[in-house]
Amino acid sequence: MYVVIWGIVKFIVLLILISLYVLFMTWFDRKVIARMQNRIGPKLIGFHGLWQPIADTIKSFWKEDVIPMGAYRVMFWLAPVIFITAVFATAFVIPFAPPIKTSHGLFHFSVVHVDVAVLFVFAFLGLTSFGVLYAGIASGGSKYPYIGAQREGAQMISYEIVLALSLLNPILMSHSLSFEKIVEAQTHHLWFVFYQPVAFITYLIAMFAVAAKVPFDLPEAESEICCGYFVEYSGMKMGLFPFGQYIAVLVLSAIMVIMFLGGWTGPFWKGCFFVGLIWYWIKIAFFIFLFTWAWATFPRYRYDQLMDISWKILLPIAVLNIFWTGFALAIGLPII
Amino acid sequence: MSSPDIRVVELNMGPQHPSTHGVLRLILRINGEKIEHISPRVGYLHRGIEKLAENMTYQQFTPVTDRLDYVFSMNNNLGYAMAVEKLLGVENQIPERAQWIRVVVAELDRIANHLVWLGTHALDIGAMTPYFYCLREREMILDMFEEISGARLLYNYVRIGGVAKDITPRFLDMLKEFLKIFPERHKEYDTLLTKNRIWMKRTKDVGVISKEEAINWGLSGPSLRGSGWEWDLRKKRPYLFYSDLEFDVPYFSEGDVYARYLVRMEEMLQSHRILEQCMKKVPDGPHIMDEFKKVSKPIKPPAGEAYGYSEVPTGELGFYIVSEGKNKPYRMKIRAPSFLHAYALPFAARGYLISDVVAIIGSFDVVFGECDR
Amino acid sequence: MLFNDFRKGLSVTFKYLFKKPVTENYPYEKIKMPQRARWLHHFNPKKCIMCKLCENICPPKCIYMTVVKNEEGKRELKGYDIRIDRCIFCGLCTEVCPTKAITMTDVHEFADKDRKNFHFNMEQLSKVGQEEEKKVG
Amino acid sequence: MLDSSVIDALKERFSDGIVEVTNSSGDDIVKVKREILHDVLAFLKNEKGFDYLLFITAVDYPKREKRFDVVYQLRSTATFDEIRIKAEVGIDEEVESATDLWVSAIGDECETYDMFGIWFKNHKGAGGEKLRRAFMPDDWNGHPLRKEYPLKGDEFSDRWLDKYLPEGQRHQPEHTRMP
Repeated sequence: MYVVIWGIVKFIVLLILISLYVLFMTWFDRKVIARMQNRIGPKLIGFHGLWQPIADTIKSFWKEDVIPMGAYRVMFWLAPVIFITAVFATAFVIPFAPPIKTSHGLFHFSVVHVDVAVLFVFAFLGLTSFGVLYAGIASGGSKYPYIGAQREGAQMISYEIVLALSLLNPILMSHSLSFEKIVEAQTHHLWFVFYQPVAFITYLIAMFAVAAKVPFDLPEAESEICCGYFVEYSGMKMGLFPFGQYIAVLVLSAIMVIMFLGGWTGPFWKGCFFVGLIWYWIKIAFFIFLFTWAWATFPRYRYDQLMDISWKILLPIAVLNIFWTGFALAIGLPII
Repeated sequence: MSSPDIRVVELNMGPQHPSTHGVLRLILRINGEKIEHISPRVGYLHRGIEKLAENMTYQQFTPVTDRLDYVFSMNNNLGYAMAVEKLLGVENQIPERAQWIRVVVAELDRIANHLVWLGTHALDIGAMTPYFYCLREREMILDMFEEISGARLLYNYVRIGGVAKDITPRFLDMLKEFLKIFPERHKEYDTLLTKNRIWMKRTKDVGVISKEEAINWGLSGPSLRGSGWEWDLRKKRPYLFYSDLEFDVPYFSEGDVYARYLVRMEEMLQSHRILEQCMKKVPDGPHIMDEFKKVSKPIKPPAGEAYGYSEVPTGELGFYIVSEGKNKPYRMKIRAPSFLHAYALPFAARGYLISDVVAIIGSFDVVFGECDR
Repeated sequence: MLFNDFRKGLSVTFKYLFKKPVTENYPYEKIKMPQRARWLHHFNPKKCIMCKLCENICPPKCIYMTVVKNEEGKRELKGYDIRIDRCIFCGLCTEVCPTKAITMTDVHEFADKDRKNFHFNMEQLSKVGQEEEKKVG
Repeated sequence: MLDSSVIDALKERFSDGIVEVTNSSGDDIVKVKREILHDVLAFLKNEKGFDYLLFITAVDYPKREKRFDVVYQLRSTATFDEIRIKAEVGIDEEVESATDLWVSAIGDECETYDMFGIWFKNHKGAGGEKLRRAFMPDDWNGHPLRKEYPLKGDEFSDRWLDKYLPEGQRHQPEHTRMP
């Protein structure tokens, strides 16, 4: 009973936090990109337009909800729900702060604490592409969503493999699938990024692709296939797709920080909860900023080039890297 | 077993599409993402400008030429004015100061057009930021044009026999400031795009047009120079005083989107070079020939016909005017480079992917005010 | 260096993060128009000599001039309407006017939801410039 | 100005096909018979180096017996000379298409057909498409650049649009008309 109540409380807190985060992120993206482009950005509502996302949300709730005539209605409704549920589920296992010791044992700042958190995240990240595929197919023969969904499907398959293979290296080195244990392993050594720079880079590239952000935002390339899979959506149903994307950005950044950058460990004041919290979020914020920064700077890859990068460059490198890690671990090279 | 016909999907790109630069409609037949056939449909912005010309006096038609390619209105005015002057036989009597102003505004307008082109082309390929940087510099040019002509986009400034109004001292100050700033700003776009590996991957070996094809397809301007033709009307058939100015005609033999991009980037610098040479000496004198000073006085060219052309940023803009000795043209045909470029698209984009079609449209700089007329 | 092109591009955008935006704060700060700005017409009926040059030169034919003969047999300007929705702001009417009865002002904020409000008659046109002066003064 | 060798060669090759050689504002104009038009163009392109087609258009003279002039403007990439070929075409006569010589003729021929109603025989567009209207809708009546075609429509000229509009929206846009 205690566990269930705690779970529900944690879930509600997570829901509120994530919603606030997404609202803030829409403002942050617009403001930062505007400043990078020598513009002002949102400025009218609230302090420097800080309430703009709330106004936008209210507006999108009041918008007319258009369902195309030829759409498969059930699937059309289901697609954003599947997408948002799957993305949201990945956030369940992400620790939002370092664990603290209580009388009942360790208290974890994640909705569910599982020992195979990495597997959990990958299972649900894979599910998100179903939401997108459904959205594309359910739009009733509309061709742009269809192409967008095709792209998303191919992109997800190619890059999830790279993503998982890059994460295998820290897992091999820490002998664990649990985020807390992986972070703990990095307190004894240097951060894994120093042992595994190649895996770090492959993960970084695959991260952009899995989150479908520039320069890999092909499923929704607005200048080619006019926003791709959610062309036919309107109102809040449409808003759920970017909402989910922002959560994916957060989750992928958090995994990046946990796996390669030592999570909440920092160079000094080790063990202090608040210092660890600040370290943790500074690192995550940097990667979230990196997403925005790349959005403002880079053009977009082409579909075949995207596949080339995944299957011809990243995948062989990632596989070779695993061999190297396994070899080094087996013979006990001092680099580990 | 699926027959090949089932695999081919017909996709309607446009007339409302973010990157067809206005109202181009392309009916793509795609196999997967590969283009099998393109059928371009134009005419969604057709306003019957050629019919209007037959019912307007020569002076009345000048503001209408603004509406051809609204991104470089000055050059349209200039092309029209030169065609009528050729018909009248007064092309050698334009005052020196008017010629100077014409060259300056034409080159400024060329930079302005290439800036818009660069921004939108980058936006098509996914880079968002160059657009805003480009418009920032274009704003300076528009301010200059507003200072001399009173309008920001549709100037109605270059008239038959000269220009409408004399330039002001403030214009010269603004021009000096712009010339000082522009090269470093140009470098920024260069840093963002030219050597970027994504940009190169997206544009190199895409939309390759050979030298013979380029001529056969009727391409002109930077699109032709990207295919290896060193062909600039300002050099080959110098008008105004372009023969006295030093400038290079950039050309690349690759013929792909990247080559056309490089041509336009280099052309901006060459225009800057021309402007700096112009700034050395500002001739005095009248800004318009005396007989054309009054707009209400009718122009009656002798019966005959003339084809006047000029090098505008997109290519060769020509006006074929047939006169019957009245104050209205009997027939006016506008040779619009965009129209020919739009009809060259099915040949240029065949066999590439959907994403490449967008890049190729952008590289031709098709604007539909001019294409549809 | 690896990814040198990316690094350079990123540095350009990052540099602008700390620069002052160039955006004009338009509706709150009015733009200063140059002297030659071609916007809404001002018409002075006292100066008009009813030569109809402006009506003839107007490319979209949006100027309508009504001239009638009064009891004394003299020509009299009855109406002078401009349909601003069709006007292309080319400025030819002001150029041909021999007495500068019609001029163009820098009044550019006259957007409206109804097309009928774009039929400017003589009284409205003659007030155009003055209103602006009052606002400024 | 073109040197006379090209025109002499034309006269020699198509002795009685050349109707008239004139010059206007420095442009050379050669008027030929409609039947040999395609041969003249092919001759100029293949043997005289006029390999750049600038435009194709037509001029309407309604009072003449054969009312249209089809105009071809050619340019040589080597010497930068220009020549204009004209041919008189009656209202129900066809012209041999130049799309086998120049791809750039596709758009111009579509436009000339659209605007004047001159049919180009053997026109082959991209992928073997047929000659169609370039600007106007496919079911448009009339050819706008003919002299008898009115400049402005009357109040019924938007009627063709009605069959595309849903019930209740079938009204004429008010702003397109004079008061």
